[in-house]
Amino acid sequence: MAKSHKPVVWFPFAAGGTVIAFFIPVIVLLTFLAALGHVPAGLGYESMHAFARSGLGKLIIFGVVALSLWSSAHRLRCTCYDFGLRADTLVATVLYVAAIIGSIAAALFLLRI
Amino acid sequence: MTTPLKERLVQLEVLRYNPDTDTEAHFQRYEVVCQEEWVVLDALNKVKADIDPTLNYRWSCHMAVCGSCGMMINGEPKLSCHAFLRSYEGVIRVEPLAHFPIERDLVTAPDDFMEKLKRVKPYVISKQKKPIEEGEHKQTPAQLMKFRQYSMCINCMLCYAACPEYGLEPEFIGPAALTLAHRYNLDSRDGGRKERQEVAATLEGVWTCTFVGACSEVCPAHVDPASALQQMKITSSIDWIVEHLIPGGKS
Amino acid sequence: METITTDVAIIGAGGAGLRAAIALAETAPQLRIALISKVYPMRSHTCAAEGGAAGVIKPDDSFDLHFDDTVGGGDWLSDQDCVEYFIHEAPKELLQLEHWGCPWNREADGSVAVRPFGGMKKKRTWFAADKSGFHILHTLFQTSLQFPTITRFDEYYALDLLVDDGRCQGVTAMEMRSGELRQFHARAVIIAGGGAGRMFPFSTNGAIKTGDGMAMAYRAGAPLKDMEFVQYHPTGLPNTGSLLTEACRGEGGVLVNKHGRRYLQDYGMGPETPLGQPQLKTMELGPRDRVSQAYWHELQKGNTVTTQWGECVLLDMRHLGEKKINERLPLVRELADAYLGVDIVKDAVPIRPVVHYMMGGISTNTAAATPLPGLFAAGECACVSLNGANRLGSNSLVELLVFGRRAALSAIEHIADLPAPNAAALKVGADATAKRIGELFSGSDGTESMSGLRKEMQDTMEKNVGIYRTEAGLQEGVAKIHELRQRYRKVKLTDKSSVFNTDLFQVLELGSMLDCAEAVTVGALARKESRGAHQRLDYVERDDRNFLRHTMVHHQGLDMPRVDYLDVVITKSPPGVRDYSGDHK
Amino acid sequence: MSRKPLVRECPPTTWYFRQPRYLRYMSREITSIFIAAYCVLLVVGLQRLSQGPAAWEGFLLALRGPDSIVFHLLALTAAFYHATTWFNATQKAMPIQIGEGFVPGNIISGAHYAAWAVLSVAILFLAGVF
Repeated sequence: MAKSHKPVVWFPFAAGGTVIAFFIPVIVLLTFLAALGHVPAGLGYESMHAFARSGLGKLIIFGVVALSLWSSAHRLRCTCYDFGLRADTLVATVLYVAAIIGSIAAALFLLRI
Repeated sequence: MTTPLKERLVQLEVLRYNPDTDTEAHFQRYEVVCQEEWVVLDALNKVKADIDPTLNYRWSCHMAVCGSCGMMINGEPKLSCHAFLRSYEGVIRVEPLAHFPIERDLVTAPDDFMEKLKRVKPYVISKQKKPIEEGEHKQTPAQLMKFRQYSMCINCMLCYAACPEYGLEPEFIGPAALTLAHRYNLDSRDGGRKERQEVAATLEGVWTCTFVGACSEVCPAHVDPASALQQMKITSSIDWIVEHLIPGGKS
Repeated sequence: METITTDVAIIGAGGAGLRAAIALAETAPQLRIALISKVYPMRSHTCAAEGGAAGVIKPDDSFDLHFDDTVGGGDWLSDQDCVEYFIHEAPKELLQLEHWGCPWNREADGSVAVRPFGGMKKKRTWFAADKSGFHILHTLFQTSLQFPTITRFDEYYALDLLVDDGRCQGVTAMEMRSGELRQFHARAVIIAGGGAGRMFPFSTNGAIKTGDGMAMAYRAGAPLKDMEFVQYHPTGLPNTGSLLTEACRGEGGVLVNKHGRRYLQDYGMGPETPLGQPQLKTMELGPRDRVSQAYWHELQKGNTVTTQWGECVLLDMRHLGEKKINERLPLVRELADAYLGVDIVKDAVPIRPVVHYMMGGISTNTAAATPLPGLFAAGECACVSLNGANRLGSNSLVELLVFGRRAALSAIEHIADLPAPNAAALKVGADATAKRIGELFSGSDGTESMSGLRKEMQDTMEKNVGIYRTEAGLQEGVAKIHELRQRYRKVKLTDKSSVFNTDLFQVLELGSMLDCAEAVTVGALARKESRGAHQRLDYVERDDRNFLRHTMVHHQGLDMPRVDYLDVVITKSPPGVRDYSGDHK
Repeated sequence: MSRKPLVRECPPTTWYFRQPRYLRYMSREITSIFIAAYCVLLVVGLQRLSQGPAAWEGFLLALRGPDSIVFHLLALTAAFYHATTWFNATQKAMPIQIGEGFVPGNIISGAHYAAWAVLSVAILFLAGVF
């Protein structure tokens, strides 16, 4: 059996897992506050827009969104298999394509800001 | 310390299968008086000696080092010589190791594991052959400690019985064999990592592992195969990047 | 019956068998090797050895010192030409293992570390924590996987040697998982079947150590040598008999009786050494026979501690501290904690002597050859006369390497120009095996229960052939074992199925043990002296005039075995006084 | 041949009910569903942000409501569960050897937890929560 190309998908998965662990809980907390009706000052249009306008801001936002999407997609792929869904290639294609589309969309939106 | 040993009536429910007469496995109930400090293996031995000589299982050392007596005890992979009766209440259910074909009763066929073990080349592949007359390879205690934990595997296969990915995907080389590959990769005397990667860095190798972590939880020798496989995934990924993305990296 | 034709058949895949197989594969890659074992190689009992393996490596040590320790430790019953060969090969073999990846403990500079051991004048025991045997076995097994000429027959129970034309030319075996018989035709056979400690009820030995290899050779006409020398290890857990390595004492653990006295000083192993400063070859670092015997005397004096597991003395390692214990004796800590509920860091652990090792075995010479041409033996099943009347701890792990390899070299030499076996002639022997097994299955008149006979044998051995022996007790033992051998003919096989029939294997193993037990009792009765591990209350002195020689026991079918003697080879060390007084005479 | 090994299949769709540890594993893996859904929410948020202040305010307003609160609670639980399992695993994936010994695993994981706390507080602060 030849060496696997799995690192292509696994490396971003691992990176994304780390990003999710460090960033997603606090981001969820922020929008959760918004959901409760207490929008934090930083989530106002001005500050968000300013942040997303900066090059560093774009990079951070894109990094978090794209890697988290990829990581979730990859893990979801494994989960489908674990639940007994054996059409792995199909599942993988759908999920990875979805993650890529999500990332491209995020990039396009960011460029428009 | 002079109190007499406490006795206890133990109920065992043992999976039986005799290919000469059975098409299916079935449970058989035994009641046997045991000492409170005994292990499940002692109870089985008493059943075999006094009640039913036709009950079959493997065992030898009774000190958790030979790796013969792995069984599922109340659904958990255990060495029966290291499963203390005091840890169990009620009926104790004893089954053969999961994920291996049952030859008879509690005896499973480990052929698949043996074949995989051989495939990962678990032996020193020297960088440069050194004659015996030149003495030992220098290896500092730190270099030894780097791999020692992973050399403790007793090949009991409990990790295979615990690993759902091996159960679902029998092609998976599995925790113990890959961990031994890692053990030699980490050994300062070895130069064979590249050869082993041909097996370990495949889909059947570390890439089937989804890091359930059950292997490490059930390991009676405290080996932690899950950590070995995670580390191998990282090094395999780095290998891949070097081979595919760095010009001239593919040697 | 299917025939498997090979060049060398090895019976037993523990340390000695694996070492022999690798030596064969390396030295003579044109030969086919059949490695036959009733267990998967890594289950072999070599894995349970803990303390380490002795070989001269450090500059302050010398071959002469290792020679003197071994010969004196063996109470001058060792063949000195054999010891000479052994001590010179020992470091080479241990280095070879190092090259194969054995994780020996190291000094800070990266050289191998050595630890003190009982009866040794220098630190020369190489070790891998307290799992030395385990690491040796797995290193050998894993190394063996790279040789294509080694064909393993795992879980094949070897039954009878095939002898034709006065030469051993094969063996019959049962594939355990199918119950089918096979005959192996080979030009040479190496037995590496291990010891027979399971003859006794209380033993450090695993369930598989039932003397099958010894009995097989014995039945085929090779004599058993010095079988009366049974080693008790001084420190076993009192309930399971699990071994607590001699390294416990090597690292500084001490033995105390119920008064807290380090009683070894009262038995010629004093004066007392300071706590935590073990001194080589005295007190707790005395030889196993003496230390076990001291327990017996303490028991007679009422100085032992009464526990729920019986009478014990205490092994105290608390002063070593948690760090050293975890680093050097992790397994001991785990075993005592798991099986006895004692944390050796906090409490002294109750222990008592437990049957550990057979000094005797299939008679071999320094070339690992038995008197039966074509048959070689190595490891605990063999008696090459290295260990004499008492084996020093950490010599046996090296013995199985040195003589495992030597058996392979001798086998290669033996089969040069040897014709292929005569299949028709060997069939006679194979048919006899098939008949014997067939009768066990077809017999409906079995009246004796296997477990009942086994218990009677074990009780007899413990009662009559223990640490101290008497004429009356031994006579009773000989008579009882002989009776059991007769009754064994009526043993009942309950399980008549073919697949992995452990009832059958236990019956066969009992037969092996009874043969060995008879050789032990008969040899012990005939040896009217006290030497090493053979201690007679009625003949308390060593008698070099009459017994500086090896007991040779020859199988005589169902009759009493025949006993004769073979002179000990003395080259440079005349029998002397065994001195364990730490130079404080 | 009387051998007839009995193969017991691992049930492909229900195996995780066999041991509690498998359920723990599956719950870890299932966090990805909520994380993925939340990521979609983030992408939508970015789109709204790019469409100007009104769209953004509308997005924030749309976040209100019981459904959103329930979704956020689930996502929060998933994110926390993911984070703890991830940080606990770091000691296995990246052991640190100093001399003969290894840095105790809980120190490696503990360092991650500490960094996580600092980072989270910093983000909350920058977002003007306190």
